[in-house]
Amino acid sequence: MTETVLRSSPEKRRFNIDMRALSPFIALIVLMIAGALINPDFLTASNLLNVVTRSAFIAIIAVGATFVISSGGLDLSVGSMAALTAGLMILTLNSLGNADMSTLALGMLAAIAVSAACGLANGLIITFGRIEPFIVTLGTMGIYRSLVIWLAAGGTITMRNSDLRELYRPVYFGDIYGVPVPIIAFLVVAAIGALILYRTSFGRHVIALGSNEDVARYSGVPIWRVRTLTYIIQGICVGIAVLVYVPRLGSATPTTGLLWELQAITAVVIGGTALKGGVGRIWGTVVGAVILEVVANIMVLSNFVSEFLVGAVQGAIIIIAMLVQRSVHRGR
Amino acid sequence: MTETVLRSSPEKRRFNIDMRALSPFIALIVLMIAGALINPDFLTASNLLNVVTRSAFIAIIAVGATFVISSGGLDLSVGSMAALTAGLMILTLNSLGNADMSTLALGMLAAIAVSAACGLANGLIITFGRIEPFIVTLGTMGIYRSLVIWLAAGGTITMRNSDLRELYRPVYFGDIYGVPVPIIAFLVVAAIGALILYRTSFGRHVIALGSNEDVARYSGVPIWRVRTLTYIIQGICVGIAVLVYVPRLGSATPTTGLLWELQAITAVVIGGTALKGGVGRIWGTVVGAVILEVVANIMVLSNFVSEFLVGAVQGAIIIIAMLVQRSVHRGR
Amino acid sequence: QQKNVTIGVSIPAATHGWTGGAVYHAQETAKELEKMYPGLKVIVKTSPDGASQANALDDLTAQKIDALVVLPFNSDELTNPVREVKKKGTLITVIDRGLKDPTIQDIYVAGDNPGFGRIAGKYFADTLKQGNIVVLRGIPTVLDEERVSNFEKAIEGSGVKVIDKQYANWNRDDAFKVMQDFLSKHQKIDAVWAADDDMALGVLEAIRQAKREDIKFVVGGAGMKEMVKRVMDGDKMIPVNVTYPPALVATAMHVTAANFYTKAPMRGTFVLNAQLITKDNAKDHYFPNSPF
Amino acid sequence: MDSVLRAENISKSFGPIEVLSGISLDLKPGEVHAVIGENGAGKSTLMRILSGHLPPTKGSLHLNGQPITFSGPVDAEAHGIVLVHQEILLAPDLTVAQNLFLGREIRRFGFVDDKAMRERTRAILHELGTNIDPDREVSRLSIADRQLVQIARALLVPHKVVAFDEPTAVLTPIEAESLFEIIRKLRSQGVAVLYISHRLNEVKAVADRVTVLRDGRHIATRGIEGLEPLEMARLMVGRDMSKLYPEKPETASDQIVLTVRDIAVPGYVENASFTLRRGEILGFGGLIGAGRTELFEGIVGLRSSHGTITLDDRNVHFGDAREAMAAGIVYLSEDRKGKGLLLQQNLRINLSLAALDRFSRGSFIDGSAEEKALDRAIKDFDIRTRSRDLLAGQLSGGNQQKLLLAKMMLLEPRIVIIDEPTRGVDIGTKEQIYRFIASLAAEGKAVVVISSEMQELIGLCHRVVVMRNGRVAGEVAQADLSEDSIVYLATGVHEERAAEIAAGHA
Ligand SMILES: Nc1ncnc2c1ncn2[C@@H]1O[C@H](COP(=O)(O)OP(=O)(O)OP(=O)(O)O)[C@@H](O)[C@H]1O
Ligand SMILES: Nc1ncnc2c1ncn2[C@@H]1O[C@H](COP(=O)(O)OP(=O)(O)OP(=O)(O)O)[C@@H](O)[C@H]1O
Ligand SMILES: O[C@@H]1[C@@H](O)[C@H](O)OC[C@H]1O
Ligand SMILES: [Mg+2]
Ligand SMILES: [Mg+2]
Repeated sequence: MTETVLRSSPEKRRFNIDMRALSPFIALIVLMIAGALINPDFLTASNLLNVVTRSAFIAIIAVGATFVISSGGLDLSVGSMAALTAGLMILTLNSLGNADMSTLALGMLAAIAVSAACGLANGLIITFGRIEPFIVTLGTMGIYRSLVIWLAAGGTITMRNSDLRELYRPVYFGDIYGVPVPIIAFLVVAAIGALILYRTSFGRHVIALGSNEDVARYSGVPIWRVRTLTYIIQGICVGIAVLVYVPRLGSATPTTGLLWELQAITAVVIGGTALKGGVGRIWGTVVGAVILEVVANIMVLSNFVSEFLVGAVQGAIIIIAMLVQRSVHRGR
Repeated sequence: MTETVLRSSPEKRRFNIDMRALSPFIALIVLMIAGALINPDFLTASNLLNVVTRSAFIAIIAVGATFVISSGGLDLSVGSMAALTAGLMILTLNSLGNADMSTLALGMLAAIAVSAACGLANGLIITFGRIEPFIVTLGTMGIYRSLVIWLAAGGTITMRNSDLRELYRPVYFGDIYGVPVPIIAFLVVAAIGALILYRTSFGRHVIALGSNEDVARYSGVPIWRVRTLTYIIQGICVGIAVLVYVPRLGSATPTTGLLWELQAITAVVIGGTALKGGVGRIWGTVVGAVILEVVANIMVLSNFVSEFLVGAVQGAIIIIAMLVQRSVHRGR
Repeated sequence: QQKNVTIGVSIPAATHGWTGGAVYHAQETAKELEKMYPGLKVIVKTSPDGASQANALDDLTAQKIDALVVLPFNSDELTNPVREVKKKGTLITVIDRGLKDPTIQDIYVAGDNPGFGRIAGKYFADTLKQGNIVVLRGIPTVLDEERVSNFEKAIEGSGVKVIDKQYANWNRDDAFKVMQDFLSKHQKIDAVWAADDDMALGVLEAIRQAKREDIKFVVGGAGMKEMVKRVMDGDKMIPVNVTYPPALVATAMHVTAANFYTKAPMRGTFVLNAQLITKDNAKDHYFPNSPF
Repeated sequence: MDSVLRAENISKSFGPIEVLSGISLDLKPGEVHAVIGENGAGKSTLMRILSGHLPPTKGSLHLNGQPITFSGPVDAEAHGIVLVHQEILLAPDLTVAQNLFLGREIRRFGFVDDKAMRERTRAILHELGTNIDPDREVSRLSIADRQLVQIARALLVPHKVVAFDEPTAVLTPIEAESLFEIIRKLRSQGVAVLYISHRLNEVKAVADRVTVLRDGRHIATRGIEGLEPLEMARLMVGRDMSKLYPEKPETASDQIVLTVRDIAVPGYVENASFTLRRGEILGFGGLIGAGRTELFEGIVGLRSSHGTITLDDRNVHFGDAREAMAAGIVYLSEDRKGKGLLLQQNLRINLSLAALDRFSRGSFIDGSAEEKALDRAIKDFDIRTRSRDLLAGQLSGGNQQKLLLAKMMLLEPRIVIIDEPTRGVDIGTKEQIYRFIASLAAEGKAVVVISSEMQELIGLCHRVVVMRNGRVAGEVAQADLSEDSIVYLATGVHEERAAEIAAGHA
């Protein structure tokens, strides 16, 4: 009996760890089985591709949120930031006016610049003002949202040049070897995010900061820089999400991105990242975003829930999905 | 020479503590001065009474949120819970049908019972399911909201008996020696809240739980009971807020209580309670709720902000109010 | 022999009074139509925002629908997603908020937002002639903007002046607060346009509390039954209302179903003009059993 | 005499790792029973089992001869068994009095009676020889003060068995002496005391019997008569421990590497000045609260400070620890749990955190280099871990200290400041750390050792600077190093009087 003591130990623990990381996937699978039972159309390739494609915006934003949250922060402004970025991007495209690649590239650049700047603003106020991120980003959420309303004068900001729209369309609707572009975008963002979080000193510093700020400080981690950078990364992710979003609906409105912050945070938490910081699971986050979209999809595909009660069923499913996850790694 | 061995400086500390507790008040005063400068009508008794009266719902709910948050929890469902409670209360009143005190009393009892039950549900799922409160209450937020919409069949739940409405009206519009009833209600709730949080073992346990759960457990604090109770208290506070809310417009709609959770949490944080738990400031919370309402009031009273930009200015003011607070206790 | 047809209905979620009414009518009409036409299946889906509505359209098409009845969240955003559905050969019925590209729709059941603002504005100009009014607008959206700008156009040149306006989000509580503040801020207000009956109710409560006598009347809109009743009863404070019935969803669904089950193909535009409800015609607009 | 608490054949495994095997121990009323052993031997684990914090995997407990299982620490407390943990387990946001009475508040008319609790807290702390303000938040106390609060908390309940897990590691000798008084009083009242310490002289002074553990096994239980510290060390380590302190290396040069002039850390330190030479081991002594920690945190940029710091003839000012590290100065915090290690992360991540740049290839961290460094650290610093996948928080206390040392040494600093280097470290490891410090000096590095252990300062340092009340009280040259000279400077009075003051009989 004793000989097993040391030898089996690493495997066993690995296994445990893996269960935690795996549990969002298991919840997703359970959900998919439920979906298939409710409506056979659920499992068609086209439906599944649709669902995953749609989850791209939130998934990309949530990758950024994983950085912020695992460093112990929070960003409530992402939805408004997305609206503002989309608005300014469209205005840039409209003012440039041409329907060519370079116009598009400039517009995209502008989008990323705007969202990165918004992230920077969040980061600086939080680090230098030393105010709870909750309050700061609640404040900037109002600010960014209002700016869109103001830019749109209460109405809509729409891409005017329809040729440009056609040129831009494939970024949402196109595919590469059958894989829709948004899916590729979000896989790439997640892969880069994972690389940064798990393989660079910066990523290590993010986790250290979220685990224990004092220890990080005493270890020479440049706290302020790291914290500000997490918000900039969040901003850039919002920018990328907008790049994929704009070709889909072609306009920005005062209600664009409403409640995306809640969805992004939910995706992160479902994915296994703790709100208190110190843990970050990029792939879990991505699965979390897909879960949210699958739940919404099942709601549309199912036909026995009164429309008034959809929200209730959706809420219940999310709680149940978390219970499934819990029971998967109960052992720990 | 005793000081050789111990060099603590209690005086210095007292002062610090007081500054922290005072800082929301100072932010409020700064804000009121700003308000007076912007529009002299701001300082009229009727305007100030209006504003404080209006802050009653959020203040009362936020007193409950102070318990939840200082124990390290979070409740996003309060807004929906308020709507559901209001809806069920009105339905009860309508079905009883009479316009007398006992009907009213029964309705009120029903309201408190419903909201306490909602709180209990939150608490039980969180403690026994061991799921992040963020997710659980996001789920129940959807559930409670949907139930109102369903009960109202999309429309509005309105008090039908107009005599009963008249009987009930003074609970919002009446006053006692010139002090509006809602203000009295929220002062009483805050006073009881403060008594419970600061003067009972339960309150002590709430703070201990938020400060360090392990320590609380080892010390024999009944973790589960305490945690569940904080959510029940939150529920009861929502119920009380509803008692004051219903006589105002006599109805519950699908938008009743929308975003109240955000406002309640903001009030708590502005009041100096940390989101990570372990600190609870009831009076700060109450001031926080008033600050929120004052900011909104100033926005309407001022003449130079376009309605498109109200949200931006509001966001900025809240951030600035926090910076003012910070600078007050910079010493630390 | 029975003909199998599936109609998908996509409308905004029941987030407030009017949309709640719309969902109610959609669900009721669905049941009614399925009973009326054996073989017909109606799937009603609601969405809380533009992007989700685009998703819901995808998902409805996945269920192979023959016709789509859609009340777009927003004209600009939903134009392309609806076009995608159209490409699959689906019959398209658009309600209320039109699409940017009218060629997409086969049937258009128009609500009239510009008219909604214009008629109210005209009433103020004609009745009040002279005076200061305040405006409570809805949620920042295109249709809100259409209503308000047309209202303002309609009072242009008259002696009626808008001295203040704020968003109150089609919400009673917000309207109550904004109105309280308007009353503190302005010593004399002659009338109020609340652009929606939910908001008008909050406004009335605030006025009652302040015991102010200067305000001559309040005009809401959308024909909520309580308000229509007050017009009918001759309430001085609520002299008129402007229609904007959520029941236009029902109309659109009926027309669409008829396209499949009656001989005459239904194509074209059905305009439900915004109408002024006055004491005289109020009983035609009073439906005590509707939830809205 | 009958035993009050008896453990029979206790084994404990965490997952597949067995950390205790077949331990038996019996505890008699009115005895002080010391448990000693190397870091990681399983002392704390055993204590946790005896006090209901952990269930044993095998074996049984007997209370007054009756078999018993505890459902948890609260249950054990109800049976009169209390444990003073090695780590600080207090709610940081509550005040001292609130912590003392947490879970057993005194009530009057349904409400907490703060006044009564405050008075009792004051009294108990007074008995322990300290005047900590009962209304102070625990997060604002020094570690030593927290430890005293923790002891006070344990003594508050009626008890038959009190276990102290390294209570004196963070205390100065004067405070330790008050604790021994308490322990003797407990013994005279018939209470059984379990006592863990790496300070073998203390064990000799207070214990009646000694149990030695090694690698989770029971090695011996002996009466204290005739058991000298040297023999205890041999039993623990398994080899002779004749010489604890290494030869002091020559102070190689007169070359001054660091000059600190008139530095002030607001609220803590005023006008502190000293110099540090190449190849020197400079000690810093003083009572708790003298401001040594704060002085050096100020110097390395972890606190705001002003004054002149000259490094190799250049005036410097560090804005944060990173800048100090870049200049070759590292500071190892005394608070290894709060400021030294990420308890929720594994050993590898902790080890490389401060020196990540050294593990980066291009933009990325070289995981295999990290693994190699961990292997080396485990070997060089003798970190006893039965699985290298553990989280830092799962290491035994002493091994955490070693990990912290290893982590900071990866920076290859020129000037090393170690705050309480051997706190909670076993005697064998102590010797290793001392040798390590001496070798650093021999290599020409400069080392500052802040220590509350007088013997350590005397045995290890070339020179000792003593602080009192936030100021430098004086300096003791190598030739004059003695406990008395340090204590005199630290207190301003001679030793006996200092003890009286500390005990509050001033
Ligand atoms: N939760 C845990 N999971 C895995 N291993 C653990 C856990 N807790 C303790 N250990 C291991 O158990 C062994 C004994 O630890 P323990 O804390 O009892 O040692 P100790 O004798 O108190 O040492 P020290 O003198 O350093 O405090 C160590 O190897 C430690 O790493
Ligand atoms: N977080 C804090 N806030 C306020 N005061 C503190 C805090 N931490 C420590 N102190 C106080 O600062 C003084 C110095 O602290 P500290 O005990 O760390 O000094 P020291 O000389 O390093 O002693 P030692 O190293 O023996 O603990 C003490 O009076 C202590 O109570
Ligand atoms: O939701 C809106 C409603 O409140 C308004 O009155 O009419 C148009 C609707 O879209
Ligand atoms: Mg130990
Ligand atoms: Mg110190």
